[in-house]
Amino acid sequence: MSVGLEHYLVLSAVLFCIGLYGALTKRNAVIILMCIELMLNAVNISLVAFSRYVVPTLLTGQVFAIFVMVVAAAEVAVGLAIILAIYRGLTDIDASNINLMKW
Amino acid sequence: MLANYGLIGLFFIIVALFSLSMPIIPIVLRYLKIVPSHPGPVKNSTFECGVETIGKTWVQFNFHYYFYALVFLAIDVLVVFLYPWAVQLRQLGLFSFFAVLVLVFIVVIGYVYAWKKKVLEWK
Amino acid sequence: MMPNLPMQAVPPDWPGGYWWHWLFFSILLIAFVVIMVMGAIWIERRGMGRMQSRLGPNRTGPFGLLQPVADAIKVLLKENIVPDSADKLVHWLAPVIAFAPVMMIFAVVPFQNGALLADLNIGILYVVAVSSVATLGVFMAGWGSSNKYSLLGAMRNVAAVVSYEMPLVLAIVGVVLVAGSLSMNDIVLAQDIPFILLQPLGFLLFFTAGCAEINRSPFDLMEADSELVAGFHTEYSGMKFAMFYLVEYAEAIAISAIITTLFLGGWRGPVLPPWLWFIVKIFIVFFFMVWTRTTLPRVRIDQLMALAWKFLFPLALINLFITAIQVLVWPDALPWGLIIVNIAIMVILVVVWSKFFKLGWGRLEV
Amino acid sequence: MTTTELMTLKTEPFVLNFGPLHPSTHGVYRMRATLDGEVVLDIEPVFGYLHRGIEKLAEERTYTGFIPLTDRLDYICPMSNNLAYCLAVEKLAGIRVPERAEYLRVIMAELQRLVNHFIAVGTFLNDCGAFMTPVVYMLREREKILDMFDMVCGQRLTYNYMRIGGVGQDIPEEFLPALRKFLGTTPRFIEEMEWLLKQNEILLARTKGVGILPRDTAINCGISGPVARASGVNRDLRKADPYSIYDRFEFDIPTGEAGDCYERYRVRIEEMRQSLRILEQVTKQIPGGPVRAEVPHLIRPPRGEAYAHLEAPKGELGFYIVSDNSIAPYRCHVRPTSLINLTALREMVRGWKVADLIVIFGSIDITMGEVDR
Amino acid sequence: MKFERYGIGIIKGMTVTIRHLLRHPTVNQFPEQRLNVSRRTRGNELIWSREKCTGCATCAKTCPQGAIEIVTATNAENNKYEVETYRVDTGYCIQCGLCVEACPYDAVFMGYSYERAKYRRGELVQTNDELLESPERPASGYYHPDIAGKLPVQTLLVDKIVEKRK
Amino acid sequence: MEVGSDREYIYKSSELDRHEGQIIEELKASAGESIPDPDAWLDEEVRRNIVLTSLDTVVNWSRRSSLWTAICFPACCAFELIAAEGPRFDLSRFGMEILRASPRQADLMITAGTLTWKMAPVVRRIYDQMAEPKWVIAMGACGISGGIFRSSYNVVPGYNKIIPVDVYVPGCPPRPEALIYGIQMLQKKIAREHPIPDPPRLLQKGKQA
Amino acid sequence: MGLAAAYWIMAVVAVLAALGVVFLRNVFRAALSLVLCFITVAGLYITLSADFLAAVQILVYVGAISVLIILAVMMTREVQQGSPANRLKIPAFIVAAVVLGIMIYTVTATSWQVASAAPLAPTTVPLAGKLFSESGFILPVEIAAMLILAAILGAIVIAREK
Ligand code: SF4
Ligand code: SF4
Ligand code: SF4
Repeated sequence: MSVGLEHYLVLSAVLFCIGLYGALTKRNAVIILMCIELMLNAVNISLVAFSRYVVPTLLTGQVFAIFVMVVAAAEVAVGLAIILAIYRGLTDIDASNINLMKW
Repeated sequence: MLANYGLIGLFFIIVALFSLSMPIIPIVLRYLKIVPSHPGPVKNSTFECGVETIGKTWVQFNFHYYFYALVFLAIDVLVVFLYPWAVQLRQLGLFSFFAVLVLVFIVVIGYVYAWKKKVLEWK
Repeated sequence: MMPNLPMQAVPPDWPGGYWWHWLFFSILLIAFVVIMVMGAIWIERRGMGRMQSRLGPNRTGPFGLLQPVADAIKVLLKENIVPDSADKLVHWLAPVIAFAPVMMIFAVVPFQNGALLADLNIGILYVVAVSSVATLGVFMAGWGSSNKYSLLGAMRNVAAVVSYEMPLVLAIVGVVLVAGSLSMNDIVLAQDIPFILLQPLGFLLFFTAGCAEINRSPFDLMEADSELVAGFHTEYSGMKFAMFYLVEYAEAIAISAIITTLFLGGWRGPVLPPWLWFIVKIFIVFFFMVWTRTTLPRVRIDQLMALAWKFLFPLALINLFITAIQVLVWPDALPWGLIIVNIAIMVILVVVWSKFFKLGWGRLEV
Repeated sequence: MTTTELMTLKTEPFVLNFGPLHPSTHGVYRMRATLDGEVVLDIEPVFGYLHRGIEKLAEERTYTGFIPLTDRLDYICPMSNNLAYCLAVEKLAGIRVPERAEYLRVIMAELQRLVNHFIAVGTFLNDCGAFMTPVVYMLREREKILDMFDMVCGQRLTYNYMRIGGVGQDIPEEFLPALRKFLGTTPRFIEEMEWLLKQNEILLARTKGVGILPRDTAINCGISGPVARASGVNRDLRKADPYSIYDRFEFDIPTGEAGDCYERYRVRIEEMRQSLRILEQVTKQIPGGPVRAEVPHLIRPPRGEAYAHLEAPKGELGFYIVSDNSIAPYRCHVRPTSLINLTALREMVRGWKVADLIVIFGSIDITMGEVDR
Repeated sequence: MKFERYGIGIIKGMTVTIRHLLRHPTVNQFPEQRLNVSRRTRGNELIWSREKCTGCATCAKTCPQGAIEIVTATNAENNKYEVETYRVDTGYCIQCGLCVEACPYDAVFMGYSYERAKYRRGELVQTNDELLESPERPASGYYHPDIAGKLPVQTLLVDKIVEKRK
Repeated sequence: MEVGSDREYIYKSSELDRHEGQIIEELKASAGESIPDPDAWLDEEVRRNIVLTSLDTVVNWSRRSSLWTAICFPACCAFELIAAEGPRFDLSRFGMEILRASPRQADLMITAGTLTWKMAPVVRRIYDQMAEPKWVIAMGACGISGGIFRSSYNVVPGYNKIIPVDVYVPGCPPRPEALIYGIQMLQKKIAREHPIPDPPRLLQKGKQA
Repeated sequence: MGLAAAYWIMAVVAVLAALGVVFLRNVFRAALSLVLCFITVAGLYITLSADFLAAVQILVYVGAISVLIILAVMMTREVQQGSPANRLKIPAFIVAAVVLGIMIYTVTATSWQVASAAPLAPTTVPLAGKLFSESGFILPVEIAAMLILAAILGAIVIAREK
């Protein structure tokens, strides 16, 4: 059976949901960040797959994927910076304990 | 084009097998008693100039390394844009040149900021 | 053309020959890397010996040529120690992960016109991408050994790789600008004038950054004997250590091959058959590395960083735009006259920029 | 994982052992270094890995029988140790040394200084990371001098050449020609060494301004030798308190200002030049005559004590001997140069990087045999 | 620290190493080529002469090591005092030469050879006849100028270098 | 962060030192007799088939042509070892210029110097941590018997109290030539070893494991 | 055929690696697992004829982002057992499963208008045109640069010591 668009989309969905599950359940902030990266990757797969199968000559999906990567990079940079900043103060990266924003 | 990547993929399989076999051969030879193996508590302990390690070995590190990685990440993303531009510069012409100039300029602001804030200095 | 190697007879797209092509090049590349590494070790030990007014190994085989073989067999049959406190899986996988990417680099290096495993369109980008994976192996080794020296070595390695990736990649962009292609084969074909002359600054940057990326002296901080015992592979013995050793030299050969391809005109050259030219050029570049290793002291980690971020990186950016302007002005082919101009630009830039930054920082108040 | 109290430490400092068997601790020195990432917060030296009880052994050896042990004190420059010990015993027993012997002693001491500085500079550069090359060149030059030592006393490292009241044997006739030849080639070699690394940017960056030892600290810690002179302490026992016949020769004492690693390196190189200068003069002036005073085989110095010191290559080396009129010293104490020079190490390295720790340590130039005794 | 010299120092250093590459190495390939060691060399084993030795044990007393062990006995036949055992433990001896210096009868010499490695600790202890002079065990000229005169001239590295550079 | 002279170490020096002292005492107590020289091979004469013998030859050739030295330089003899590594005697001819600071990668320990009791556990540990096969050359009088410091209270009378020694090189210090001669003797010894096990022995041991 | 095989291998590896990220308790290994996942995704891009993007994926994700993540892992404590789950396990699983179900249903129920044209083979050149020509995405590119700049500044400001 030849591989088609659906395959990629299903794979993307599976990866996305694994990432989602991880992001929701994990207490370690770094792991949460990793799961978010996973989700972004899943989205990228579907973007590229659409680009390949729906508009094979336009590449718009790939351009989008590049932008998603830029966003992902920015997100990781800032996210880890925040984690480290919090960690420095609290010696702890347990997301459920970070309640500085509560009042 | 995919044929080429097929070659690369197949080559990767060979390389993976080859490099995996390298640590595996001694293990096989060990069962043939050609490679000696006499593990012991001292032999398998950490080497630290002949004395016992003080404290734990997985230490939590100083994060000045992090800033370099940070700036690196940002600029790495920039480079992604530079490559297609570099290939096509002759066709794209002056417009793209200025586009990239602006692009680089924007990111360089961040770099200069990092320099000025002494982030690039090792402390 | 010179009498062709069989490899020339198999163009990459030849439909019937696909599998043959793959098999031939796979074996060839592995043999090439292993033999070149042995040659490199021999050159390093003999050359270094002679530069130190000694002889170097000369008892094993003629001129000590079999010394690397002896080392290899011995190391293969050495005991294999995994520390109890190590992260065993990571410790075990690290040399494999360090080794595989280095081998993969050679897949796109042309030995002769069209004689390469796969002429990728993104050739050089592929090289950069694949080589960045190799860092991970070092990192895993340092982390997995549960040894403080290893950890320090690995940390230094990450810092160095992270810093030197930038000038390296930007120097390549300069070459790509002139060549107008990412394919390694096309880059060689574009070098009617070797790019070392058109891009002297780029070459300087690439060579420095390349040496730093692969931990060659004077940037060999991560296995600095005099500080960190043996750096990240302190805990490795037997074949796994040999793999790191192999990786070290294979990386050096890889960087030499890339420098040859990007800057020295690859396989192009008069009289000799192309593949021989290629090998000769690789060894020349490698010899240069041995030479610097023999002569130069090691830099310190903060100086390493300063050099990358404050010297190489800005110069790489400037180089990039100068090249872009030149390419825009002379879109067809760069004239010979530019050689002198570019060398002058390089000298001026190096001298002027040297005034701008401080190489490292001194004492900290603790 | 539930603590939320603030912690002041941003990262954990960790402890790393350097030594005892570390490639660049020059023997078996051990430092427990407390690091924060790459920065050295503190070091704690651990001594005694080579404590062989030499001072105690002196009490059961005869006065002559102790000379071989002094060879093993600072094993890079045994001649100087021999000499210092002999000076002390001669002072104690009031023995006069013949003229020719004095000249021979100066020759040996100065050659020994050259040997020591070759090794010191070579290993220092090696610690900076110049892979083996400087050491190997220096070893080659050292071999030339060792040849000459071998010629006069039959050993390459543990000479046992000085005797109380002179030297062991007269030099063979081929010695002085060899020495002249050596004096002819060495200045060129030193120049070559300077070409190799003296102006090297990396070396400058690694050593200039690194590990500064302020003049006051140097004096307070009692530091001597090239390390002190690099910090601007103009004290050289050859001039300050001339022993043997050093007052007859003309030479300068190179001093530095900055007191950093580079200055120490430079001072050593300059001292080599001065040693060559002294040797030139010695070879011209050397008289004939006996080389050993008439001394009984078993010396019994009168009751009393004596301290003699000299400018060893590493600094002030002293022997303090108490005699109870028996054939063995009652008590012998060595003022070890290396140990005292090492006292300032902690002050010098704090705040520098790990790599600097090694460089600074190398620039002090110690021998563990002398530190631990 | 500024990057002052723009690499001139580096280039200078590189010229030195490359010149050494072209220069003749100073290596003495030991097992094939042998250096003539010093005529006064204090080699690894003592040489003892049974004829000259009177058994006065001065050497044993002088030795800082106690490496020499002498057992003397009166020979009943010709009523002579002679040495029964003369044992030197080369593993203890530090080649200081004090025994040679002290012997009033010139009966003990330093050895001229140095290749004396052994597989067994026990083989390092030598008694009586093993200590005598033989072609494999020549005596050195340490404190014996007469012997020194007959030994070959020492090879000097200085000579070699001077020759090569001319 | 305040790191003055009054700063507390992360560790307790006194405790560490006491612990070390304990180890030394234990070692002292256990090191009564000298470890016998591993010299059985001198008398041994084994008949083996040609394949195994030639395999042995190859393996032994490789082992003896690349003896990498572990760093163990306690005292003065080290300088003759270094001189042997140096340009005049040049151990690199035998493929030995590689000094591995990490014992994991070394084959040969040249005990260049006096061993004190404080140092003994360290050397012992390094020796234990070396990967097999490994050899030891006792260099100098100190390595053999404690040498000039034999009567000192703090010196181990010979390395063979602590680790098995394959070759003894007398001298104080031995000339570099003497050391090279000793190394060649070790190479001869290695050439006589049988690294490839006989099939019967193989089966037998396999069962045990 | 080959393409299908490649797809299936990489899909399986990617899913396993992703599961590893979530379920491995050793954070360092989880990070390595993430890297493996990134690499397989790059392989998937190649099967989708996006060669440039694959290289970029490895360059950015494997070469940079994962280094950053691993550094962050090493700078935080509790690496060995540092990935515990919170109490939301079951609700989170339900949410994820429901989302997955909906998505798979949508994907399979929709009939996608798959174009039959062959994909552009080397994508670098057309991408350059897309990104940098006057009619291309030049504005988003500059905005992306602004985003990077903001990220650098923000991260430095946040993480820098006083
Ligand atoms: S040479 Fe020295 S140690 Fe050896 S036996 Fe003679 S006096 Fe004793
Ligand atoms: S001193 Fe001379 S004569 Fe006396 S016992 Fe010793 S060797 Fe014999
Ligand atoms: S044998 Fe002699 S030279 Fe060697 S360590 Fe002992 S005292 Fe020093």
